[in-house]
Amino acid sequence: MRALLLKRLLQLVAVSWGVGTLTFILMRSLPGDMAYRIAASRYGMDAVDNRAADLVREELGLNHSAWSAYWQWFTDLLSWNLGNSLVSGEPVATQLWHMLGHSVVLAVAGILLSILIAIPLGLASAFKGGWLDRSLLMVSTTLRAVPVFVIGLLAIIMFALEWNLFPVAGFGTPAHLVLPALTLALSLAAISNRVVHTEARRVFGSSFFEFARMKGLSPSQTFMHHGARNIAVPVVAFLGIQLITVVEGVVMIESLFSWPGIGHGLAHAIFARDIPLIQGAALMMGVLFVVMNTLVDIACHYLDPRGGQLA
Amino acid sequence: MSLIHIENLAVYAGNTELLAPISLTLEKGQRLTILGQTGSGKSLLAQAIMGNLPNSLRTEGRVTLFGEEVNAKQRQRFWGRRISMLPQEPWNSLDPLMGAQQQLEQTYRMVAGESAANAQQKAAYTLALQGLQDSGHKRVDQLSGGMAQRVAIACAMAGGAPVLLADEPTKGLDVSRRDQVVQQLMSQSKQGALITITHDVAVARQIGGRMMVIKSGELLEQGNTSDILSAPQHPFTKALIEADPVNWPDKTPASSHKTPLVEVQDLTIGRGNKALSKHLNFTLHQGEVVGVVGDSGCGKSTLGDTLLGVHQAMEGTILRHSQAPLHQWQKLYQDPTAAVSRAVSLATLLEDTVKLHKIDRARIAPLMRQLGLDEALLQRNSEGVSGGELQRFCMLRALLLDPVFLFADEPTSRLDPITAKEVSQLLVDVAKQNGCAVMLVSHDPDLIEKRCDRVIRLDA
Amino acid sequence: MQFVKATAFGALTLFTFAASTLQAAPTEQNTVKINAAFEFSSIDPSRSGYVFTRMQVIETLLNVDTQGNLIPGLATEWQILEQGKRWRLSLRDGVVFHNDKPMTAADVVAALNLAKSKPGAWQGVPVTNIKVVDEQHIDIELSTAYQPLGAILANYASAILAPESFGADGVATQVIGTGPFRTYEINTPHRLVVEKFPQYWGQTAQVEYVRYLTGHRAEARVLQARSGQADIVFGLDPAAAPMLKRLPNLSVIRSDLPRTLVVKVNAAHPDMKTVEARQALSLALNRRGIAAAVLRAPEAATAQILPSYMADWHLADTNIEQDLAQAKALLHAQGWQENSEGWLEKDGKLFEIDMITYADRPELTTVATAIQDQWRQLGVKLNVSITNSSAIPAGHADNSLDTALMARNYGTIADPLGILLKDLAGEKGGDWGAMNWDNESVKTSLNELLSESDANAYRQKAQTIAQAIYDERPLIPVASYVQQTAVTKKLDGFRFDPYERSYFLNELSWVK
Amino acid sequence: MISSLSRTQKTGAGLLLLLVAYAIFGPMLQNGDATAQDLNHILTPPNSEFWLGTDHFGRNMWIRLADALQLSLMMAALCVLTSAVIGVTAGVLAATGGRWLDRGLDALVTMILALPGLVLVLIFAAIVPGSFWMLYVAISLIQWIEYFRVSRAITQRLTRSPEVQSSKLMGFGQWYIFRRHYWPAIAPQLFTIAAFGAANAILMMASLGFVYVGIQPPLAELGLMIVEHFPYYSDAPWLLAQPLLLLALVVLACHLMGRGRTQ
Repeated sequence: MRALLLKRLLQLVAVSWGVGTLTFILMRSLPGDMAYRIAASRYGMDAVDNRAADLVREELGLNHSAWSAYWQWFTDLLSWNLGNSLVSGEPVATQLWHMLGHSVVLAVAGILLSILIAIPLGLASAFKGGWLDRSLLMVSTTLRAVPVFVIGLLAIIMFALEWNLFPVAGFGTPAHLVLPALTLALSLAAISNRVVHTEARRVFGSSFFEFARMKGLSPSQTFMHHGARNIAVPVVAFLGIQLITVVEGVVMIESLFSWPGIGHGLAHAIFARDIPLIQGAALMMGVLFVVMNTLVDIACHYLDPRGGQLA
Repeated sequence: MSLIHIENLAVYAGNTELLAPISLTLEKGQRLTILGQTGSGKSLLAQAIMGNLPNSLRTEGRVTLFGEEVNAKQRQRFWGRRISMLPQEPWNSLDPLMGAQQQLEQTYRMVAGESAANAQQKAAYTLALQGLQDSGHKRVDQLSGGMAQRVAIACAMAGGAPVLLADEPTKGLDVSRRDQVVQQLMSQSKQGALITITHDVAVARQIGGRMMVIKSGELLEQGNTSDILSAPQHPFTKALIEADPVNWPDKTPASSHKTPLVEVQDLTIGRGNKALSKHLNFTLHQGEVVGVVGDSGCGKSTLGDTLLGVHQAMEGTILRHSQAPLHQWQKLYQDPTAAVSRAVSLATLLEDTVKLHKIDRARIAPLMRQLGLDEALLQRNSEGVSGGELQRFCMLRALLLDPVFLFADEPTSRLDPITAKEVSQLLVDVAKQNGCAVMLVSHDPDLIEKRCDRVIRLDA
Repeated sequence: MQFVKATAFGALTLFTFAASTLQAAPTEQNTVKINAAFEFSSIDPSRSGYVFTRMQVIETLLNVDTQGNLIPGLATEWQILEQGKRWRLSLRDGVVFHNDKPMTAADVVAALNLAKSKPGAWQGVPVTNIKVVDEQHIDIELSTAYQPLGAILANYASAILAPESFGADGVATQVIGTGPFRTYEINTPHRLVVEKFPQYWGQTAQVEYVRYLTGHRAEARVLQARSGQADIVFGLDPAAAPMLKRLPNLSVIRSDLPRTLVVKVNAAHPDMKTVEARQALSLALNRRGIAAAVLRAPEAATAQILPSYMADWHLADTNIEQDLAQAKALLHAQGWQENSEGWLEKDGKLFEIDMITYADRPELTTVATAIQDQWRQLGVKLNVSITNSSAIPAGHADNSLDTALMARNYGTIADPLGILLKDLAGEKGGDWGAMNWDNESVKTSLNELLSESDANAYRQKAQTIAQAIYDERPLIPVASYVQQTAVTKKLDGFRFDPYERSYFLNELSWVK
Repeated sequence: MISSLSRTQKTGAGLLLLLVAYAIFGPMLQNGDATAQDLNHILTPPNSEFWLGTDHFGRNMWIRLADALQLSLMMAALCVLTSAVIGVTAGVLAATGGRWLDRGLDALVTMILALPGLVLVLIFAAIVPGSFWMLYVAISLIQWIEYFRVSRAITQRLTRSPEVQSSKLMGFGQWYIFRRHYWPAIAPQLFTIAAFGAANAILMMASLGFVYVGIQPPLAELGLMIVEHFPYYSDAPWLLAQPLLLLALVVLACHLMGRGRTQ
């Protein structure tokens, strides 16, 4: 276990440095003058002019060489300081913390809801099969066939407009969280419920399941002691992989429901060329990715020790 | 009161008959062996009795257990408690994530209704009885085939079921493990009844009791095991009995071999950094057939691979006295389907070899006749032919390269007895004609005895 | 077992997050919810003061009435002395900041000096000194007469905040103003909640709380209006107007703004340097089609950059009809021939130009797409690129801009002189105005107007300037800007400010 | 290999063929082109003259949808082709090449995975706003990883198999071993990934339209159309439904093609 943590720590450092540098290079290769873009975000889109852009350029030292800006960022990073946002001047860390808070709540709510939807449906369709299985397959395929913002739009039209149950957008009260989380959950569950179905079907048909029945265990005992855990192993592994795609959904949903998360903030930062914020956000996502990956690996190893030494 | 009474039990897929109607009765303490080749429908009979046929098949006929006629659904109540079945591959039938002892305990607790403490104590005792006392915590992937089989049997019997159905209990085990499992089965079912399904005549001989011989779903012969084994009526039964290496004719003494091919001095072989066998000294001569015997895990395969240069020798030297190029040192594999690409027809594969080494095509036809391979076979790919035919195709390919050395790694262990006898005979004869030295590896000492000029015994 | 633990953990986070944000005070009933497109990335008045003036938290010395005339704000009256070089303002008494401290002359001077030092409205204003005369009066001294100073004093950047709101570096850390509302909760860049300020000098508000939320996407704002979760929604997408009008719970208010959809043309561009070429491009526009089908406001079509109620600058007879044949004739005269695919070509080069626009205002992308097709019928290949609004001033600075479609606001007050000076009188024109337009007479007469006091001389010069702009088309107007606002029927007394300075929240009241 | 498609795959293939036929031959059946506007006939419902009606600029939707479908299919095909070629070559090389090559490629993959796909595409799309080719590069950059992982896993398993050992003993070279052993094992898996890869490429491009980073006017693209037509969902619901349905159908076709026997 310690070997894994050490290795992942190294990976963490490598990823944070790598991602930060990758975004820096990419952002610096973007066309358009950064000073103007930042001035536009600062002073409003109609009020930006040369004077404002020149002022911004001096204030932020944008005419210094790219290399010195990178070096500045790197030395700050070593002292745990992510630098300040070019647009709002606030430290990137606080802004990210605020945005990250909202994104994590949305992601956690979405993932939990998707698990609550996918697992029961997946198991039921594997166990009963027949019409339930076919209809679930049809619904899942349709949900997978549309981009996540379309699911969001339809959810708004149905829940928020026709039945007026939930607010259309914004944040603050838990009611605001329902539609975004539901949209994310549906887009995730559409895939994960079929994975649960396939794994459950595999386990129900496996010879160790049958032999457990042969030994005299009742169907429910067999499922509890042998089925559940054997299904859980590949499903947890899949959820681990799915975590990566969660971010894509989050960016779309945040922009549709104007949810002040990291995805949405990042999209704006890219337009406004707020490089420190983008580096900070990408770094945060890279760190989250490595941490999540490690947690999933540990969970998988705990569930299925056969996976050999925890590499 | 009979434990099991079956009348005209038959199995159908749709309306094609997979198993012809069979009737049998089993009293307390009796033992029945069902003998037949793989794929002759004997497993279907076991599943039909047990009541767990795949739902795509249907049965006819009546099954009466302990005096009570029960259909498939009702029989589920008896599972584990009154009747228990031991499936073919034990290493697949144990929960891959749970320790052996834990699974045994669980059966005691939930099926036999023991208290947790009792179950734990009983499980430890049963495992110790099997000599598995220190591998209780191990999972299936950490157990050998034999150990897994013994745990599976213990689990099957933990529910106290008097009647035990064992489906190919000795498949894939080497000789010493096989006898151990048979003893365990017979002792467990003393007070109940035992139905054993096997293709191995030696197992049937040890179990005794009554026997039925089945071929492609038909019951050919039934009676006392000793009577049938000594005087088989049906020609198929005769062939099956003769296929047991013990009954093979003795080997004619080989002519002397003089010219050495490869000389091995103080060789230590191993895989990774674990040494398997040390201080090996022998000389292999041209045209000589040498057998290698030993328990599984003693390095039989590794020895062959080291001679071929696939593995590095850990210590000692291998002297090759022949300048034959690399491709004339060939290998036959235990599982031919894993050694031949499924993507293309056998003809294409043959064509590849011929083109690569510019072999004279005229030599193919006579060799194919000798190996009993007909032309039409080549159009199919490796999955479209039987195991025996595929092994003979591999021999064809190897022989076309005029090999000086052929390492045969248990070439017949996956084949059914009759085919195994033919293929092993063919291998030795053809190699001798082409002056090719053969190293034959097997876990069956009788087979080696009857086929090889000389035997090397490896001990772990 | 693991799943039970996971769901418990999830529920726990949800609950703690919810509890922390449930405010006791503002509830559904006593809060007016406003939704608009503009984010405020900081609380400093020079940067996003417009949000705080609209939400009536901070006020300016001078205000503007609906006709665009300057009216008293925090200053009761103002005199222009020494030929426009000294402005004396007399301050209103009884004005109290939100921290209950009275507003003194020193506070006003400090606030103005700070505003002067920051970029934005105060640029280029020839101010030499701002000083306290006595408790009721302050003086602004200028090096030369500067007629648009009034407009600048009415601009949000010159709002008067209490000295305590500013940090050491002069940037505001909190917003302590004098308006009828005071800040209750600020979450930049998305949300602002303000509460009623009882000690306001003017008409106190009838509504307890007002919440401002940024709605980035045009369709999200439409949904806010339709679902009734926002009481007032500004910046509605014209496409959604007909659908909203059919709803019983809200009314859609259309108001004309002194903002014009204008095509900025680089007059030094080889293909567009001649007046005839620009005339042709203007004639090819189907302004009636765009106004009716895209903006859903048929009467918005216009060929002049300034609205009709800026009488001095408005020309009587201008032609807005599309005349493709005449446009093609003009270009043929310039030597352009139509090639096989229908594009105009001259000595091997296509008439191919780029148009920059930005997606923050929903109408811009759709109007640009319409123009693209209409110029295609003329034979001009237009590549539209939707990027950030700052690309327009950047393109102006490095001369890389061909054309740009923008929504230019010409009227912070009735007289657009200040804006026109910025847009036309600059050395290369103006970031948001003309570009490389070599018409010296317009520049000189604009500067003369700065000190022109005789009304009809002023009007006569204004007419000649307007005529020159219309004839030579450095800026090709397309349509005047129409703002659609959805207001719930639960509220009474909503008034739309064409100059977008205030939401007049203190005049709002719940319908009983 | 084609004959061995399951029933679901056949329906998928049929649906895809239908869509490709519409994309190619659709525009020929009506005159005019996807960008010609007629501001007097906006939002006209489908009638004899305009089979699928006109959009909010009066453009002929029948031709516009065909153009958009052409764009999506081309993006899908290009992305799948590039990412498959890069992914498989890298995968096989990683499995058969030296230890350092394997670790190097692995580090690169972790790096790319660490940065969520969409963020990478957003940045790339901002490099050359609205260019189809930059989107194609970005999407392929993300998708090759899936092919890399699968082909590396299969090749690693096969290098140790008797099949390959026997061919090596018989003196066959690396290229023969790839053609006869690795490729036949990788190809069926590839088919499934390619089908889902195509679908994801189309969905990704559509999602980019949603955040105004994707294609620039007047080019027709399904995701951008859904966003543009959303305000008319109550005046002209059929206008919003068309791109939505078409996008769903093309992605559904890809998923069915990919489903085959596995799920």
